[in-house]
Amino acid sequence: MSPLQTRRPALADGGAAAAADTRVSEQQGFAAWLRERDMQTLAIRGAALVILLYACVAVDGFGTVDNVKSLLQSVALIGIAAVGTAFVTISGNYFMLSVGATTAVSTIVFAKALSLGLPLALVVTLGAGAIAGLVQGAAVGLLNTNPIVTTIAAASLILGVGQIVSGGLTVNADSTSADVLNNTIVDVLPVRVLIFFAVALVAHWVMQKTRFGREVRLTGSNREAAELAGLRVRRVIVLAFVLAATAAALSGALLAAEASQGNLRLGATFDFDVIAAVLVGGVLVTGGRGSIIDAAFGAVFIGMVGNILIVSGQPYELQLVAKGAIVILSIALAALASRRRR
Amino acid sequence: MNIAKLARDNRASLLRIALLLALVLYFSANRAGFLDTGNLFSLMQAFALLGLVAFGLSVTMIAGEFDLSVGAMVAVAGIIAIKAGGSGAAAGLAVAVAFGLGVGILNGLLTVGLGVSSLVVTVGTQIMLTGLAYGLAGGQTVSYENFQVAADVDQVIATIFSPRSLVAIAAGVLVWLLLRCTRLGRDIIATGSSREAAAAAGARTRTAVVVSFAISGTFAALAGALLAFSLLSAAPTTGGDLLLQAVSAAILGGVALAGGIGGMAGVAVGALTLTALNNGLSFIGASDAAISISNGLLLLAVVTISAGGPARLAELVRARIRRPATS
Amino acid sequence: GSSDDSSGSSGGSDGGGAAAVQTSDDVSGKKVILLTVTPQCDYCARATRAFEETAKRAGLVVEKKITNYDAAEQADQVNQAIAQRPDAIAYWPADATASIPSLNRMKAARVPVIVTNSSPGERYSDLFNAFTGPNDTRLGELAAEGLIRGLEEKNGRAEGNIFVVGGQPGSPPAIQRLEGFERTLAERAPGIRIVGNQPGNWDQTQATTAADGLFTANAGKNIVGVYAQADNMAAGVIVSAKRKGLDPRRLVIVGGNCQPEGLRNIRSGEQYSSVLQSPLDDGRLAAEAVVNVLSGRDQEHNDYLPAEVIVRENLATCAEGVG
Amino acid sequence: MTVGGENAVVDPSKAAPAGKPLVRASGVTKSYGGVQALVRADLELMGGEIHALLGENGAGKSTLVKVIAGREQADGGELEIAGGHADVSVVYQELTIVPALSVLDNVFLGHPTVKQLMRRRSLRPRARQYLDALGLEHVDLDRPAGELPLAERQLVEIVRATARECRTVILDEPTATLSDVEIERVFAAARRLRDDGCAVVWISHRLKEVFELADKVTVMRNGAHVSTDPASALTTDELVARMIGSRALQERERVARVHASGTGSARVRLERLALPGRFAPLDLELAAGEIVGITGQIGSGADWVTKTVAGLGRDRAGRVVVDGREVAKPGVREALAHGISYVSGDRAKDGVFLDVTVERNISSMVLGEVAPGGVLQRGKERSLGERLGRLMAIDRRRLGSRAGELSGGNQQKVSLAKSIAPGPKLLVLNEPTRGVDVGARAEIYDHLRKLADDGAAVLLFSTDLVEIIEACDRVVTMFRGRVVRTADVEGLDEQAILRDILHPQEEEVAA
Ligand SMILES: Nc1ncnc2c1ncn2[C@@H]1O[C@H](COP(=O)(O)OP(=O)(O)OP(=O)(O)O)[C@@H](O)[C@H]1O
Ligand SMILES: Nc1ncnc2c1ncn2[C@@H]1O[C@H](COP(=O)(O)OP(=O)(O)OP(=O)(O)O)[C@@H](O)[C@H]1O
Ligand SMILES: O[C@@H]1[C@@H](O)[C@@H](O)CO[C@H]1O
Ligand SMILES: [Mg+2]
Ligand SMILES: [Mg+2]
Repeated sequence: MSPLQTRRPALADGGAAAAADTRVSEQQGFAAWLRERDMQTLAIRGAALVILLYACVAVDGFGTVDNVKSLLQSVALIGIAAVGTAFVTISGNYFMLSVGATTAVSTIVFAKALSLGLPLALVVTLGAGAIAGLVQGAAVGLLNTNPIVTTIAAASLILGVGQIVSGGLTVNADSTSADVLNNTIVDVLPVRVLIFFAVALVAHWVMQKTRFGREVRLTGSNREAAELAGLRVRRVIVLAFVLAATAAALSGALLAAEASQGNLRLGATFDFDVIAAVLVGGVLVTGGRGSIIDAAFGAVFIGMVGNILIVSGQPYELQLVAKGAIVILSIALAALASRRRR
Repeated sequence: MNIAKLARDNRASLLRIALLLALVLYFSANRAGFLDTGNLFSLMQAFALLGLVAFGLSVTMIAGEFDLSVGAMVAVAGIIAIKAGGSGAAAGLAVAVAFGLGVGILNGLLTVGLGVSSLVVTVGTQIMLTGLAYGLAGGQTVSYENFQVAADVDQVIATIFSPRSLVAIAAGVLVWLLLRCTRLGRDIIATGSSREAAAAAGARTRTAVVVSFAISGTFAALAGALLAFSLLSAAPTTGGDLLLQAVSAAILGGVALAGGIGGMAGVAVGALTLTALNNGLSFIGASDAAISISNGLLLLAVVTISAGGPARLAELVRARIRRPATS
Repeated sequence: GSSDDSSGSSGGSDGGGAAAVQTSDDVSGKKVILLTVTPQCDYCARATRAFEETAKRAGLVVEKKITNYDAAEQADQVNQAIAQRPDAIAYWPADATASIPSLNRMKAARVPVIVTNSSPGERYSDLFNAFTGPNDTRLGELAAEGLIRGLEEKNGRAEGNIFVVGGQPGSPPAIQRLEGFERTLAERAPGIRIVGNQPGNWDQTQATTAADGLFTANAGKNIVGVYAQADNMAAGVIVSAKRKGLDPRRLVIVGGNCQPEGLRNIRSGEQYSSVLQSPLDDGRLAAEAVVNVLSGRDQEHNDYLPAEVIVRENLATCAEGVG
Repeated sequence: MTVGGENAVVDPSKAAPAGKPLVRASGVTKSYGGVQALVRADLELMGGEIHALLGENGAGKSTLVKVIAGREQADGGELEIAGGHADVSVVYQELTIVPALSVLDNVFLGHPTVKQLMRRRSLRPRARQYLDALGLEHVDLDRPAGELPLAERQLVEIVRATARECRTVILDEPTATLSDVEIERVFAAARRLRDDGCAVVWISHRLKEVFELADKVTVMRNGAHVSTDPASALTTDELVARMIGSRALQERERVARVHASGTGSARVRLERLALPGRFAPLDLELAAGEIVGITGQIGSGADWVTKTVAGLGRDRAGRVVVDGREVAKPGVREALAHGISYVSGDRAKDGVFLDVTVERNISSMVLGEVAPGGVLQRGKERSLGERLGRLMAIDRRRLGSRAGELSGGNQQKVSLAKSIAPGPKLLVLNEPTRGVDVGARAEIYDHLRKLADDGAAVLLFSTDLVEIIEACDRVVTMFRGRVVRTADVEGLDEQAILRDILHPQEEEVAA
C-alpha cells in the first residue's frame, strides 16, 4: 500500500463517524510539511542558509573553521539567554527585561564565588539567578503583575544589589579554576559553544516533549483557557521565569570566566540582543507559538550577519543599518510567504 | 453623580495621584527646597523629554501596538536637527520632525502591511535608526554653535516652565483631544481593545495603527530635536534609557500592554511620578544603589497594586491557611 | 602639553605630594555638589570615591548626583544643583560636547565650577574655573609609544599591520585618544599601518566580538599589534586572539587606563603595555581643585593627570594608581 | 463578472429596481489553505424578506457572509450588491463588540455617517432609540461594553447592525447566546427590518426559529448551494435531510432516554450551595446516570450555579460533595481532582486554545495521562485525539488543524471533547451546543447520555429550552437567584418552563 492510501480518511467509521467533508484535501509530502511549519522560522532558516552560503563564497575569511568557531563563541552567550527568555515569551509574558542586569550581576557573583571552586561557584551563580527568576515569576504568576514592568523593576533591584555587593568595582576572578569553561574540545568545539548547543537542545526537548513544555505553550496561547483546563498555570509561569533567569545567570558565569572578572557592565547590553534573537527566531511575542530552537537560530542568525559585516570591513553604522534591515526583511519575507500559502 | 461612586470608579487613578503626592511629600519633608521653583523647573525640564516620548509611545500601546524605536528616534532626530539646522534651528526642527513622522508612518505601514507584530518591525527600525545616527554623526558627538537657541528653548516661563516643557504639555493635550473627541481616536482605542472585532465592525484599524505610529515617531523626533537644541549637541547614544522609562511611565499611568486602555492624563501622572522620583533621589543625593533600588521598588509596588496584587496576596494566604483545616 | 603629563599631581603653587591639602577653616563646612557618571564603571566608581574622601578630609560637605552617562538627565541635574545653591560644583560631564549650555547656566548663576575627567576643550575655558583629569590626546600618544617600543622589542622594527578596538564611538576619550595615537604613529613610525577599526564600546564582550571580526577580516595581513583604548577591551582582544589560535604574547597588544585587567595581563605577558591614568588621582585632583578655588589659592586652569607608558618594568606605578 | 481579486460590486448609486435582488452571489468559491470553504455558493437576497441560511457546521455559511460583506475576498464566482459592501451590515458569529469602548461608541463604531470630529451629544438620542427597541432601556450609554453580560453584548451588536440602516442585514447566529425573551425582541427587530424593505439573512441552528420567522430558506452543504424554497413549503425533517445529506436520518435515532432520577445512587450533592450576589442557597442531588438541566434568564444566577460547581465562584458558601467526598475549596483544579469537569460557555474566551491544534486541545486536560512521568507520548495523544474526535464527530483530518481554523460549531465540539477527556464523574456544561448544527447536536446529546449511562452525572445550563427538554432528565428552573422548582422533564413542555423562568408564582419560589 502506498503512503498515499494509508492516509486516506476512513469513511467507513460507523454510525457516529466524522462528517465526511470532501472539501478537505489532505495535503501530502512537502505541501503538508510546509503547512505545518511557521513561515517565519522557515524564512529565517532559509535566509540564514542563503547568507551563509553567500558569505562562504564571497566574503574572504568568513568560511574558515576559526571564524565559525569564534562566531559561535560570541553568539553562545546571547544564545543561552535567548533560549531561556523564549520560555517566558512562549508562556505569554513577553520578555524578561532583566536579562542584562541578571547577566551583569551574575558575573560578579561568579567572580566572587570562584574562590570556592568552579562547581560551587556555578551552583551559587545559577542559584542566585534562579532566585531572581523566582521572585519575578511569583509576581507575574501569582500576583498577575505586568511582566514588562515587573522585569524592568527587577532589573533596577538586581543592579542595586549588585552595586551594594561590588561597590561598583570590578571583581577579579581567579580564572584558572574556570579554565575548563574557556577550553576548546579537540580544537574545534569550544566548551561554551557546547554548553550553548546542549542548553538549546535540552530546552527544545523540554518545550516540545514534556508536559511542562506543553503547559507553557497552552498557558501562552490562552491563559484563561489554561486555568479552566486545570493546568498548573502559576507554577508554569514561575518556572518559566526561573529558567530564563537561570539561563541569564549561566551566560553571566561564562562571561565572567572568559573575562576573568565580574563587572556590572559586562553583558549589560544583552536585553535587546536577546529580544531581537527571540523575535527573529519567529517566537510569537504574544505567546503560544514558536520554538526554542528557533530562538537559538535567531541568535546565530543575527550574530552571523554581524560577523559577516565586520569581517568584510564594514563600518559600525552600516553594520547596524544592515542588521536592522535584515530583521525587517526576514519578517517581510515570512509574511509574504505565509500570505502566498493561503 | 455622587462622590463615592466617582471615587470607586476611579480608584486606580486616585491611587496613582496619591502615589505622586506621597513622593512629593516625602521629598519635601526630607529636605527643604524640593518644591522651590528652581527645582520644580528642573523637574519640568525632565518631564519635557520623558513626557513627550511617553505620550507618543502610549498612543501605540493604546492601539495595541508597541514602538521600540522611540529611543533611537530621539537620538537620530537630534542629530538631524543639528545637521539640518545650519540655516536656522526652526529648519532643523522641521526636518527632524518630518523625518520622525515619515519613519513613524513607515513603521505603521510595515506593521499593517505585513500583518506582523510591531515589536518585530520596530526592533528592526530601532537598530537601523541607531546605525543611521552613528552614520550621520560620523562617529562624533555633533554640536551646534548658536548658543542663543539653547537659551531660547530652555528659557524660564512662568517660573517653572520652558518652551520645551510647554510643547510636551501641549502634545499631551492634543492627543487627549484626539482620543476623546475624534472618530480616529475612537478607532485607535477600538483597534487596541480588539483588533478583529473593530475591523469587523468597520473601524479603520489600519489607519488607526499607522496614525498612532506617526504620532509616536513625531513626538520622539520632536523630543530629540528639542533636546539637541537644549544641549547644543547630539550623540548617537542619546536616549538609551528613555524607552524603558517611557514604557514604565505609560504603564504606571494605567496604559495596558494589551491595548485599548489608558489615557494621556494617566500617562502624564506616570511620567511625573518617575520624574519626581528621579529628581527627588538626585535632590537628596541618594547613593547609586539607593537610586536603583527605589526605582525598582516603586515600579514593583505600582505594578502590584494595579494588578490587584495585595488582594490576591491576601487571598493566596487565606487559601494556604484554609487548606490544612479541611483535610 | 608634554610637560603636563609628568608634572606634580596637585598642580599649582604648593605643588606638594598627595596629602598636601590641609583642612583649612576657609573651606570647611562649604557645600560642593559633585555631578558624576555611572557607578557601574570601575574607573568612575574609584574616581568618585577618591573625590569624596579627599573633599571630606578637607572639611567640605559633598553631595552627589549620579547619571548613567545620560547627558539630558545631567542637564536637569545641573539645573537642580544650581537651585540648591552650593558653594561649588564639581562636574564630570556625561558628554563633554553637550556640556556647554550647562556650563553657561552655572556661570550665569555664579557658581564656581571645576570640570573633571572630560574636557569640553580650550575654546570654552572661560566657562569654568578649572579642568582636572586626563589629557586624552596625550594618552593616545603614549599608547602609540608603547606600541612602537613593543614592536621594536619583539620584532626588531616598528612596522606592520595593526588594528584598533575603540571606545564608545563619539565619546571624547575615544576620539581624542585615536587622534593622539594616529598622529604619533604618523610622525614616529610611518611603517605601522592601521588596517581596521571597530568600536568595543568600553565593553569587554563587545571588544571580543569586534576583535573576532578584525582578526578574521585581516587574516591574510599578518597582524602584529592591536591598540585597545582601555585595558578591559584589551582583555577582550586577548580572548579573541586565543580563540583564533594566535598567541597574544607574540603580538603587541597595548591598552590604556591602567585597569585591573591590564595589570594582570601585562604581568602574564599577554598584554604589552598600558597607559597610566589613575582614577584615584583623577578624583583627588578634582577635589583639591575645588579646595583651591574656594580658598582663593592658585589653581592651574588645565590640571592634567600624570600619564606614562606602563610596561612590565613599572607595573608598580600602575598598581598604585588603581589602589 | 469577477474571478478572483477584488469582489466587483455594482455602483452603489444605482438603487436596485423593485423585483431585482439586493444581493446576488453565484458560484462563489473560497479556500483557506487546503480547506475549500466555499465550493459553489449561490445566494440571492430580495428586499422585504427574511431569508434563512442553513447548513451543518462548516457548511460555509459564515464564509459566504464574510464574502458578501467584503471582509474576505472570494477566489472566484460572481457577486453583485446593489448598494455595494457599504450597504450590507452584518452581525458576525463571533462577537465583535469592543470591550474598551462605551456602549454608545460601540453602536456607532464603523458607522459611515459619523463625522471625524465626533459629536456624541447628537448621537446619544439615536443610540438610545435603537437600544430601547431591543429592550436595552436599562443599559447606560457610557458604560464600557466589556462590562455587559454576554447576551447584552450580543444585543448591542444587533443594535449596531440595525443602526447602520443598510438595506441588507445579515445576522449570523444572533440568538445563540440569548434566552427566549431576548430572542423574541430580536425577532421583532428582524421583522421590522423586513417590513421596512430590507433583506434580512438569518443564520441559525435552531430550526424552530426558522419556521417562526423566515420567508425563504436556503440550505448549504459542503460549501455549495443545495436548495432555496419558501419556508412554508418545508418540514423539519426535509430540512434536516437536506442539511446533513447522505448521513440521513437514521443517525438521529437517539439512544432511548433512561430516566434515572430516583433510581441511581446520589453521586453529587450540592448542599446549601450559594454565591453571594448571584444565587441564594440551594440544594440539589444528582444521581449517577442522570442529566440535570438548569435554566433561567439573564440574572437568574442559573449559569453561576454551573460555574460555581466547576470551582469558579471564589466566594461560594455551602458544600459540593462528590461520591461522599467534599470538594473542600473553590478552584478549578480542586474540582477536577474530584472528578468535576467543565465546559465553558464562551469558547473563544476560555473554552478552547484557538492557536493550538485540535488534538492538543483535546489532550490539554489530561496531560498527566498522555505524558506519564512528564514526557509526552505522541501515540497516546494521537489515539486520545482520535477516540474523542470520533465521539464528538470531529473530522479526523482536522485533528492537526489549529482550532481557530474550524467553524464555530466544530470549535464547540472541540471544547466538549477536551472536557470529556478526563472521564469526569460530574460533567458541568454551560450552553453546550451553542452554534452546533442539528446533526452534531443530536450526537452530542447521545454522547452525554452514554456518559451518563457509564455512571457519570451531568449538570447542564442552557437557555435553549428545546435543549433542556431533549437532553435532560430533570430541570431546575431559576428566577432572580432562587430556584423556582426542580422537576422531571417528562411531562413538561417549553411553555411550562418558560412560565417558571419568567413569572414565577410567589408560592413556587423556594424560600
Ligand atoms: N461588518 C460590516 N457591516 C457593515 N458595514 C461594514 C462592515 N464592515 C465594514 N463596513 C463598512 O465598510 C466601510 C469600509 O470598511 P473597510 O474595512 O474596507 O475599511 P478599511 O479598509 O479598514 O479602512 P482603512 O483602510 O482606512 O482602515 C466602513 O466604513 C464600514 O462602514
Ligand atoms: N480562517 C480559516 N482558516 C482555515 N479554514 C477556515 C477558516 N475559516 C473557515 N474555515 C473553514 O471553512 C469551512 C467553512 O466554515 P464556516 O465558518 O463558513 O462554516 P459555517 O457554515 O459558518 O459553520 P458554523 O455553523 O459552525 O458556524 C470550515 O471547514 C472551516 O473550518
Ligand atoms: O578612560 C575613560 C575615563 O576617562 C572615563 O571617561 C571613563 O571611561 C574610561 O574608560
Ligand atoms: Mg478595516
Ligand atoms: Mg458560522
